[in-house]
Amino acid sequence: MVGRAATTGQAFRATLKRDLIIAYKRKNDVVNPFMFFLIVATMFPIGISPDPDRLGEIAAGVLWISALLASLLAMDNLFRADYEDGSLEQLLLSPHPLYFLVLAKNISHWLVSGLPVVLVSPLIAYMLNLPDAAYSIIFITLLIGTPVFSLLGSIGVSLTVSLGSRGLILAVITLPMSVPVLIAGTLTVQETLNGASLGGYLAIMGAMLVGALTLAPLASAAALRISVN
Amino acid sequence: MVGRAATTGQAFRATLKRDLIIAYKRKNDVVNPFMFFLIVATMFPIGISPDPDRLGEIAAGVLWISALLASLLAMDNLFRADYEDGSLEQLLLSPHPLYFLVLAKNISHWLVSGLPVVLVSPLIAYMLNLPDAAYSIIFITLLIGTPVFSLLGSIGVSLTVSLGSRGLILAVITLPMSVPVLIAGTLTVQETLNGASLGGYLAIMGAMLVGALTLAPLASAAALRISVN
Amino acid sequence: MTMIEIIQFSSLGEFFDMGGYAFNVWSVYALFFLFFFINLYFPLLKRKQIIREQKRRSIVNKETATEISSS
Amino acid sequence: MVEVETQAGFVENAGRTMLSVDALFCERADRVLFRELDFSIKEGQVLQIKGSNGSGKTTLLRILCGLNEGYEGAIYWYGEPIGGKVEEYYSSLAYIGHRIGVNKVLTPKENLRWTCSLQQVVADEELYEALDKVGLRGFEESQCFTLSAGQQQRVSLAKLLISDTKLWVLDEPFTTLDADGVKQLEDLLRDHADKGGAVLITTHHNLSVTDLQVLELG
Amino acid sequence: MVEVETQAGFVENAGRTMLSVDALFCERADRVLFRELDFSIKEGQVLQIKGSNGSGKTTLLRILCGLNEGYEGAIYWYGEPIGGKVEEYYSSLAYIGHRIGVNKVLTPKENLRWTCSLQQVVADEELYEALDKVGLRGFEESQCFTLSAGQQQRVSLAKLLISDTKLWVLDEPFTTLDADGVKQLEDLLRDHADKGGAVLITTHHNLSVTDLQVLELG
Amino acid sequence: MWLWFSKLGSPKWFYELSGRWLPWLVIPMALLLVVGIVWALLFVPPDYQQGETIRIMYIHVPFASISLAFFPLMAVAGTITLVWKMKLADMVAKVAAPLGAWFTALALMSGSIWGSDIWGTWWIWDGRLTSMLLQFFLLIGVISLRSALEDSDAAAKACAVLSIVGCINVFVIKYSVEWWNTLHQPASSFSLSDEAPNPPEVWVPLVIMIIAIYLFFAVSLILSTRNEILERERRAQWVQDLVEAQ
Ligand code: HEM
Ligand SMILES: Nc1ncnc2c1ncn2[C@@H]1O[C@H](COP(=O)(O)OP(=O)(O)OP(=O)(O)O)[C@@H](O)[C@H]1O
Ligand SMILES: Nc1ncnc2c1ncn2[C@@H]1O[C@H](COP(=O)(O)OP(=O)(O)OP(=O)(O)O)[C@@H](O)[C@H]1O
Ligand SMILES: [Mg+2]
Ligand SMILES: [Mg+2]
Repeated sequence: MVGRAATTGQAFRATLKRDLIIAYKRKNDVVNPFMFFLIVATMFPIGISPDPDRLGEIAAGVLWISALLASLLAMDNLFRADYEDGSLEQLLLSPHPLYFLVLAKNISHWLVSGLPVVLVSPLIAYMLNLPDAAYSIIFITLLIGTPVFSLLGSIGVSLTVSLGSRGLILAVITLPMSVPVLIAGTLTVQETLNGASLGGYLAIMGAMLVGALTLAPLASAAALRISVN
Repeated sequence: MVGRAATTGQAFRATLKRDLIIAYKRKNDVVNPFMFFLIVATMFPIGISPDPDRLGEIAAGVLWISALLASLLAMDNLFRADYEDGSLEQLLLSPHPLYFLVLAKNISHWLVSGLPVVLVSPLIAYMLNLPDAAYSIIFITLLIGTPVFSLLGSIGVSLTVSLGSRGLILAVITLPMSVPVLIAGTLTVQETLNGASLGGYLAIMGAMLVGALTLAPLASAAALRISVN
Repeated sequence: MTMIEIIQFSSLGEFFDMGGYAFNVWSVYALFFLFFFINLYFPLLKRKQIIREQKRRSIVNKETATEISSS
Repeated sequence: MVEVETQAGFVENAGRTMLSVDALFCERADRVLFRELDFSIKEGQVLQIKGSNGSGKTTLLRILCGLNEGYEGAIYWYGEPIGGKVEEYYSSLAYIGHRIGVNKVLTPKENLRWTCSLQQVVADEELYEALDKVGLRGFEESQCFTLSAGQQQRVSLAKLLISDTKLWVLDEPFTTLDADGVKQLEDLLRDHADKGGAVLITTHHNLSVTDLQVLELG
Repeated sequence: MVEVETQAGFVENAGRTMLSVDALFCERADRVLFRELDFSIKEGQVLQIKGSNGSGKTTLLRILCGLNEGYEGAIYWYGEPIGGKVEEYYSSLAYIGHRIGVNKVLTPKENLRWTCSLQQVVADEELYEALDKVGLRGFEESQCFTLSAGQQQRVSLAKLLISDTKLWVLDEPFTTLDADGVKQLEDLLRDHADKGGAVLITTHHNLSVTDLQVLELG
Repeated sequence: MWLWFSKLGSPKWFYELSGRWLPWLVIPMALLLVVGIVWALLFVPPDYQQGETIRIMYIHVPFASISLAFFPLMAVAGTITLVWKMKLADMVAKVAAPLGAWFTALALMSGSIWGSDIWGTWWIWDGRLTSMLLQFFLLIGVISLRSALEDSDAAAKACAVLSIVGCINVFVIKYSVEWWNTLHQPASSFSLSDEAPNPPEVWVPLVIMIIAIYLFFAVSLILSTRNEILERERRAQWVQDLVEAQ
């Protein structure tokens, strides 16, 4: 037994790999957050105004809000299926620190649902007539911000995974918590457009990411233990 | 047996009542769409601009988009639990026309998730600094528009109810279908603000509602039969 | 009376008018009283309900207990 | 399409032929589950469908109930294709599948009332009586998520006590029942058959019902 | 807190006491499920937990696995409170509950690989071999949603063939298995016990395992 | 210390103790409230800028400041629930959430009524206002999580986790929202704290009202907690005796 015991690293990799395979098998998981982001972003020209100048003014905010909502909707996939089929119990019964296993799930989830959104953001930025100078900034800030959305969302999902009707309560819990990131992100874009230097703002966002990376999986792990009770 | 057979009306009422009881027992189903609407609407001043004038310009669009998203997120409750616990199969095996049973579920769902959003909309309209003249219009158009969102969403849910990860695919299916309503709604608000008369626009929205009421439950019913297969 | 003198209003009407801001001032105070009332009265009401319910329960329990012992 | 005439022969026995199946063929995931399957079930019969795991029992039951349409062949209800008599068929059918149709938030009473009311009018006393009989006295008003697996199963079975349906289609109804529950359900099936009803059941259990018919799959 | 010394007495028998439970008390939804429950399970034992529906079997198993914390009393793993040795305990425990932990999208192989790899390193051959043994040859690469209920159950049970864990906790593992499957699992349990492992199992089935211990609940 | 702690954790002990405390909270509360309100309404001189609406301050400020205490309170209670599994802490946390929502709502409403006169609008997206609104949403989140989780033990722990996370977050929100706002909106007349040089006849009644409303908060919290105790301990002998005696 001892010789065959898996290290935490191996369990981490196995979990990461498993989740990526699942995502690959249901290609929807990859395509949909992305499509949702596209569609929601298109609602704004339709719902608000197709006028390029006005769109340009609101573009950064629209991009961030759409990314937040896309991340929120994608969250439901994180532990749901595992809870329903009992895999979550197996996860909790593993001898390894739950922190790492939850982190593995978070990472694979972000790779699948967050990263595509970040990658497509310059395109939407163009369509929404965001000033050219902001493309790279929106890209970088989203790259830092969307993992934080995922990590925060993960806490919410862990708390609500045992509920029948989860989507909305998840939103009610997670959206207010995501506001600081939303503010930091949109402010960074606006202020750099106004000529401020990126450094300080990015540092703040980076700090948020580091904080979320260290604390959120702990909270998620605790919440999961409670939820399967 | 014959004497005790239930009429379609009785089955309709029983289903309506059951769904309302379920909603009552999980009070969250009532509160959350409403809270979601409030919170999403709050994201816009934060993400875009707290400046009242700029808010006022986008307010109508923001309200409609938030209502659409709230309705979308609430949809998941419509058939999900029933599918998972097998009640849906019982529904399909009832001798009554599925149209009415689906309609009963749609109605109770809208009462619980759509109506509260409509009722609170003037408050949000105020907070987003929508021009005063538009309050009643936004209220009326949402009153006509949100049931259409629900009915259309119901088709999407029926199609996706058997899928593991539903939230997003549902959105990807339903949002594009809802665009006409979104356009009609926001146009109505804008045009009446510009002095046009309400009548024509409302007639169009009314037509959409009537169309959705007659056709959507049929489509949902057909989709449900396919989904449980 | 000094107390009377430092009252900021010369008449009752003026008092109710609140310098033209009657609605604002009084609605806040009304809301306060409403909340005050709700948050004191409801817990007291609930206490009564709990006790009533609990009495009913204990009676039922006793009845079922006797039922079981007699059967 | 097979002619209805060929079905006439079935009606010779005591009970009339209720449901009959002609040359049923079903293939799932590239595997043929059954082909040329013919059988019929008469009033007063209990038919157990047997077969190893994955042999297609659940699939067959769902096909018969119209919940699965991936088949070829014909199904008749009292000699007529069910397609034309869906309403009548569904008012005479009680199906309990792997998913038992018990809402977790509602109480047993509310669950039972709704399931029954899809087919017939029920009085509250009937509900209480049925729940009492399946051993849920005292749980009538607890929400179902507080019940154990077997208790939830009992909620779904209570419907059989109330329902006036003729044909019961039960997919592994014994899974979570304890010994008492199993016995009670077996009695119930026998009663139902005696009263002229018919039962189609799958289980890996050895049913102790007199006059059991068995259909072996796979 | 009960002193660990009182547990020393357990170690007199042939197999060492693996898991022991002291004065366990559990109450759910206002009903006391068990109180002052004491028992222990030794290496080489199969312990069946019996009880009618709703008597608390599932709850007990979940408490023992640390999945449910609504209890009072103490649980010991080789004489020490599990709280202090969770890691060791969890590397020696295999639990299969009502929810069997089989992802519908993955194939049996992928499912099995992941569940096992949470505890130990596995080779692909082992996976194939185990799946073959539980009768899933040919289904290794089909997605699990295309499998029948019993086949999915078999996927989860395959883990027992690979795992080196000492204590198996199985909650109604027979529910959807056919006769063959039941027999095979019973053999497996016996083997495991012979090799010095221990099994805690609930089922409404009559287990034909030699040397069966029974704990009656409720 | 430990003994005291576990004793405090005992609902019965708290029930009896709080029963004895209550009069000593209710009486000063009533007195201070009467004095404070009469003073605020009759004797405080109108502000040179805000006129009579200054009287709203005596409601707004106490409620606004107590509202900020709820998340820390719930987080502390939550920590105790998680670490020491103390039932009483969870009961307090449970009743605190709705009470907090009431208090926050009143702060929001009184502030917005005040603002309708001073700012000429009922609502602006100012930093403090927005953060207060978000705190309200988070409280609703806690309440709905509690009501959605049916199992009360799991609900207790889940809400504890959410309260702790939420508490950190309320500070982050407050900080970030004010940061966001000050960068966007000149800190002009919207500043809330420029009444420092006010004379005693303005701030003394404010202090009285703050104390009175703190007492009101304590009384209401205790009353609800006592109900919660009766409900959750209803099978304990002492509760049954108590009910019999009623
Ligand atoms: C919806 C609108 C409002 C909200 C949500 C709100 C919220 C708050 C909050 C959270 C505090 C902090 C209490 C503390 O730190 O102890 C506060 C204090 C205060 N508010 Fe408001 N407020 C609002 C409107 C107003 C208005 C219109 C005024 C009038 C100018 C005002 C005047 C004050 C004053 C004077 C204080 C005490 C100053 C201090 O201690 O910092 N507030 N309010
Ligand atoms: N989530 C829950 N919340 C509250 N009470 C519950 C919950 N789950 C179960 N119970 C209660 O605990 C009791 C025991 O449930 P448990 O699932 O342990 O029974 P069991 O012995 O496994 O029964 P079965 O044979 O039907 O599986 C039930 O009677 C039920 O009233
Ligand atoms: N959703 C599906 N998609 C594709 N194939 C399926 C699906 N469900 C079942 N199958 C296939 O159909 C076969 C029969 O499944 P079915 O559920 O009818 O078996 P069963 O006889 O009820 O087995 P059990 O005793 O395990 O319940 C399975 O072997 C499986 O390969
Ligand atoms: Mg089956
Ligand atoms: Mg069980």
